Amino acid sequence: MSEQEVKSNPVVKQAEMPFAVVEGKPFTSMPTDLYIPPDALEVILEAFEGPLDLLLYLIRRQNLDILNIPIYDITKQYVEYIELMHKMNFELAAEYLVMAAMLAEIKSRMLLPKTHDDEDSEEDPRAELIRRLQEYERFKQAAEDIDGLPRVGREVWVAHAYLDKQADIESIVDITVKDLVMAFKEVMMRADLKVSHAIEREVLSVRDRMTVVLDSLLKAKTVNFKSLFSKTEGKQGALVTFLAVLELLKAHTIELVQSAPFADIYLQSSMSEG
Amino acid sequence: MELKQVRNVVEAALMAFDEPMSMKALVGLFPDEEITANDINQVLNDLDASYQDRGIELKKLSKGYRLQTRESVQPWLQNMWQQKPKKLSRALLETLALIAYRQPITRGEIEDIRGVAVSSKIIHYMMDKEWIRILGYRDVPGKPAMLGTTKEFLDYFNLASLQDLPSLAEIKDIETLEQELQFGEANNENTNEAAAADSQSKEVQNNE
Amino acid sequence: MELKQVRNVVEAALMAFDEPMSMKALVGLFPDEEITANDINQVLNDLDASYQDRGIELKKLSKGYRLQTRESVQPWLQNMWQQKPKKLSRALLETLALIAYRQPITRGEIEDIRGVAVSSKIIHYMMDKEWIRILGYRDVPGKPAMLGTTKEFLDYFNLASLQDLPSLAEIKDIETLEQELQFGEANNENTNEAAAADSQSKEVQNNE
Repeated sequence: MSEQEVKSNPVVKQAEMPFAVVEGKPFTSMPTDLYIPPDALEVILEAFEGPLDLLLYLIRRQNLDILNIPIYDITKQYVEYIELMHKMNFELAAEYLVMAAMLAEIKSRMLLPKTHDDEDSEEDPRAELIRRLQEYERFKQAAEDIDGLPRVGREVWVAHAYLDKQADIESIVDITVKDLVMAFKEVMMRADLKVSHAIEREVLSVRDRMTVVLDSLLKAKTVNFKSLFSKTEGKQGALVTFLAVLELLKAHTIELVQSAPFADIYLQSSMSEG
Repeated sequence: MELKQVRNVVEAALMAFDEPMSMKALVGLFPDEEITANDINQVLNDLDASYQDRGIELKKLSKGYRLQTRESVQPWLQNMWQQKPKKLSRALLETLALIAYRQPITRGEIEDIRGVAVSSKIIHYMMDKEWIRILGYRDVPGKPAMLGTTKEFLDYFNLASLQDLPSLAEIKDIETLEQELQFGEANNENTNEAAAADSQSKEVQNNE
Repeated sequence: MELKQVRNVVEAALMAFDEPMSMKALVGLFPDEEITANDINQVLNDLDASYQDRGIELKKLSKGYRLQTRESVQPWLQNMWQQKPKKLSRALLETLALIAYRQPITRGEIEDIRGVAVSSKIIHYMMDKEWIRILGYRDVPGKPAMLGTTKEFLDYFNLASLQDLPSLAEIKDIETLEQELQFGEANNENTNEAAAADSQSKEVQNNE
C-alpha cells in the first residue's frame, strides 16, 4: 500500500475485517480508514456487491449493530467513498448514488424535530433501510453457506464404471416439436422482449425462403434473380422472395451482379471468390 | 434370482449411469424377475453398509440414488486434476441463494433485495447449467419470468431437497426493531453504546 | 498412512476419473505420503480380489487401470436404455430451436441470443444427425458460417415445411396454458419457502 497522502478519519474505529484479495495486490485487509490507494480503488469497488454491501461493510467494520446505525457517521463515510470515486473519474453505478441520496434523506429527516402528532404515524426513517440491510445480509450469508456445500467436481465426484456400448444410449433421443417450440420460447424470453418482437409467421416464411435462396447458391455459383420467382406463387410469394433477398443482402451474405445496364441480375455468394 | 445377484446388478448400474437412478429405474432393471421396491431397498441398505468403511458412499438425492466419493478422500482426489474447480462469483451465489430460498422470484425482486442490477450473463450461466429454470410468468406489466431451482441444482450441491439447504438467518421482526430503534435513538452517535448493543444482539444471533 | 486408507483413495479415484489411470497418476494421488508403486500394486490386487464376486471389475489397459462393469451384468443394464430415452440437453434444444426459427443464423448470433458460448460438440452432433447444415458464409470479419435446418430435420419432426413450425402467436397460446398450470402449482408451493422442494421431491416419489 502506498504511503502518500494518508488521511485518517477520527470518527472511524479501526477494526480488522478479513478480506481476501485480488490480482497480485498485496493487501490482506480492507483499508481501515477512508483512504484508498488510487490504483486499488477499482479492485475495492469490485469487491462490493453494490451499495447495500458497501454499507454493511462500513457498519460491520466498526462492530456496529445494524439495528442501531449511527446514521450521521455512516452517511458521512458512505458519501466520502462516493466522492472519492467521483474524483477518480470512476464510473459509478447508479445504485451507489441512489443509496447516497437515500442516506442523505434519512439524515435530514432525523434532524427535523419530532412533533407529538407524528409519533404514531411516522416510523423511524431508518426502519426501511435497516429492513433492507438485514434482508440483504441474510442472503449474503446464505450465499456463503451455499458456497460451503459440498459440490460435485469440488468436494465429491460421481462414481462411475466404464460401460461398453454407451454409443447406443446416445443414439436414442426423444424430442418433439413441442420441446423445440418451448426451447425457442424460453430462449427468446430470456433474450429480452426487444429481440423477440419479429418472429411471426410472415417472418418465418421469409427465413424459410432465405434458406431456399442460399440452397440454390450451394448448387450453382450464380443464380438468375428472375429464376427465384415463379408465377404459381403469386404476389405474396414474390414478395416473400424479394424480402428474403433483401435480408440476405443486408447480412452481407449474397451480392447482386449485373454485367450491363438492363441485363439480367445474378445472385452470387459474397464468399464465392474468397 | 438371488438378492446378492440383484445387489451386483444394482451396484454396476449405479456406476454405469451418470445420472442419479430413481427407484423406478432400479426396479426396471429387472423386467423379467419379480423384484420389488422392497428388495431394492434392502439391496441399497446392504450396499450402503458395505461402503461405510470406504472412500465412496450411496447418496439419496431428489431424483434418486447416486454413488459418489466421500468428502473425506477429497484432499487426495483433487491431486488428479490439473485445474482447480471454477469459483462461483459472489454475485452469482447471492442470486442463486435468492432464487433457491425465495422461489418463485423474479429478476426485479432479486434486484430489489440485492440493491444492484442482476447481470444477464449470470442468469444465462445458471440456465445453461440447468440450476435454475423459468417456472412461469407473473401476471403484471412486463410479464416477468419467475425463476426457481431445478433438481440438477440439488444434485450439484449434493442436496436431497430444498429443505436440506442451510437455514436462513432470522430477521428481527419490526416491533422489536422499532423498540430498539427508539431506545437507541438518543445514543445514536455514541459508538460505545452501539457496540454494546451489538455484542448483545450477536449473542442472540448465536443462539438462533 | 495405512494401506487400507490408500485402498479407499485409489478405489474412489478410479471411480471418479473418467479415463484409465496410469500407475504414475495413482502414485501421484499421494504427493505427501511415501507411497510406492509396490504399495499401489498391492492395493490394486486387493481391490481386484474384492470385485471377484461383483458386477464390476478392474481392468488393466495399455493406458492404465479402469473400473468397468462385468459382461455378466450387461443383460440387465441393457434394460436401462430401453426404458429411458436420453433427453437432449437444454443447450442443444435451444440451439436447434434458434437455428430452425432464425435461419440463416451464425454461431455468434446464437451465442448473442443465448448469452453463452455454443459448444462445438453440439454443432457437430446436429451436423452428424444431419439436422443442420452450413448454408454459406457471411461476408463479415471472421467469415462465420450460416447455419440452417435440413430436410432430415423436417422429416424427424414430421413437418412438411418450416412454416409448419408454430408461430410466435401459437407459442403464446401454449405459454398461457402452461403459465396457468404452473401458477396453480407455484401458489401451492409458495406457502412455505421450503415446501417447494418438498413437493418437488414428492412428485418424484409419486412418479416412481
